[in-house]
Amino acid sequence: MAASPTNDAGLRVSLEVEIPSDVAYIERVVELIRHPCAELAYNAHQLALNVPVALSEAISNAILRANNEDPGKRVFVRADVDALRLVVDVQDEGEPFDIDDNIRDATDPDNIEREDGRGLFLMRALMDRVERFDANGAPAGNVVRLILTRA
Amino acid sequence: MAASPTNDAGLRVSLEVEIPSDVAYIERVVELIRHPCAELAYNAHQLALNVPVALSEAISNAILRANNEDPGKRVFVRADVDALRLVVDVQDEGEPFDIDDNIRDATDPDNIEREDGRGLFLMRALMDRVERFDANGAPAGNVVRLILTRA
Amino acid sequence: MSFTIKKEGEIVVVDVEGQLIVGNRQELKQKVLDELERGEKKFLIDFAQTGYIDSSGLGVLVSLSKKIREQGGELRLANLNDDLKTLFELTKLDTLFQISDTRDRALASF
Amino acid sequence: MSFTIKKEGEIVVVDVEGQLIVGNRQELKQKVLDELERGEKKFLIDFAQTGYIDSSGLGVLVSLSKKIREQGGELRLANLNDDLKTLFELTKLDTLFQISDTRDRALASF
Ligand SMILES: Nc1ncnc2c1ncn2[C@@H]1O[C@H](COP(=O)(O)OP(=O)(O)O)[C@@H](O)[C@H]1O
Ligand SMILES: Nc1ncnc2c1ncn2[C@@H]1O[C@H](COP(=O)(O)OP(=O)(O)O)[C@@H](O)[C@H]1O
Repeated sequence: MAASPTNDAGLRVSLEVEIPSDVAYIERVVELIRHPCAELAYNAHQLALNVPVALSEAISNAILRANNEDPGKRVFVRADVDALRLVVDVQDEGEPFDIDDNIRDATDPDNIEREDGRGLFLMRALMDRVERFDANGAPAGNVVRLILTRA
Repeated sequence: MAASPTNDAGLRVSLEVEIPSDVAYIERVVELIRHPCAELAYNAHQLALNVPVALSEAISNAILRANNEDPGKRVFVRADVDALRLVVDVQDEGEPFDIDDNIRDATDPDNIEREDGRGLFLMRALMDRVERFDANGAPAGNVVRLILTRA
Repeated sequence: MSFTIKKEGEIVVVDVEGQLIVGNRQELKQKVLDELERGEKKFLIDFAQTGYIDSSGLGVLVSLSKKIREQGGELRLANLNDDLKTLFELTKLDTLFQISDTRDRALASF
Repeated sequence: MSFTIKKEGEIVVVDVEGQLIVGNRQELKQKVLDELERGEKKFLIDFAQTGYIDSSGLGVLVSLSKKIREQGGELRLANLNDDLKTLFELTKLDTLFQISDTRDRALASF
């Protein structure tokens, strides 16, 4: 169902998804968050590129880098979507990491043939802002926040 | 994208939607809540009948019966969905009403040609449980809770 | 959501595309009443392309059926899928309406 | 999500249906490496039916391209939609791969 733009202004959606540390869940979490963005008439490129790719990167880092696929650890994804912007928090149960220490230019000739290391680069390229802070409250962990203004 | 049943067990989705008291929003709220149920592989009849109809009834009562379409009043819809069940709370800003006082048999010959009065009847027929309680905290209002076990 | 009206011989056929719910039922009501006022007597509503119907959608069908009968006309329904059939059975509205499985059968039944 | 492999003449053509992401990239890698081991040299990956690709999907393409080159073979890509093109441009991977607009053009380019 297409969103009717005249009614967007009043609609505000919050979504929380909790998953085990298993990459098999990523695609569905992406779908769950993309859907309200589609209802709110986010632009086709944001729906097909920015949102799914950046989200998939943040969730897979939480599962693989922070939680080390530990089946006892979980990933919490919270999204707030309205007609202005999408804010997604991806929370893991891992050790703190320094996001500013991880600014690698994936397009540098030295890096271009690397298999890994494009995750944060893509999040930064595809979102308006990418931040990291400590989860407040149990369980401890990182929160990676992605912010995208609706286009 | 179809849900993969092997992975359902770990997935838990909470959704909150806030809308103005305008029936034009109902269809989109229904869609927003139906989508995670579809991701969690709820059965086709629940997705096409039970969920949308019961939800649409509860939201339209909140808008029309409780909030009287007052543009200053809002409706809050919270849904928790997992592989076991869907719980939806529809909260209005209206005066308390007695849900047990509103048990009209819509199929009674005296009622069958009435234009209205099938809302609560359908919610009860299509959900496993329908409850009403006072919203706790501001704003005051009714919460109508719908519970459906996944089939 | 939209309602498409066309004439098949002397029968007014309405296709309900999408939902029939509180947000759009007045539009359906008005369209059918306009035809009734123009002197039309035979009405078929086809639900082949319908999603879900809520209680106020059902209410509009009930009240249209009454108004049409009062003018000596007839309202018939066609193409309810399994879920819509269940809805009509739950509310016993399947006893109030004449419902056909296909549009052709409904058209032939007048 | 699935990967379909077929031969067109002496070219191994892989269709990526759905996403190419961390959850399934190993499957693509293994399928292509199996063909490489069997002695195949010319590979075309067709993205006409692809949704999105994440960094680990891109990583697999980079590493496959290296492995194929090491065996004296060639990997080409076809049918990137606008959003996938943007993804390759952002990462400058459009400079690393030979990319054709259509499958036929890609097949003819070997
Ligand atoms: N949620 C996280 N928890 C711990 N470390 C992280 C997290 N996200 C990213 N990192 C660190 O930042 C590095 C760079 O991440 P990224 O750019 O996504 O590339 P990749 O994951 O392919 O190495 C990771 O290798 C890891 O050391
Ligand atoms: N959220 C609500 N706030 C106040 N009254 C309500 C609410 N929901 C239901 N009611 C009361 O219950 C009655 C029956 O509701 P329902 O069965 O949905 O039929 P209808 O809305 O068509 O009258 C309503 O007319 C109204 O008086």
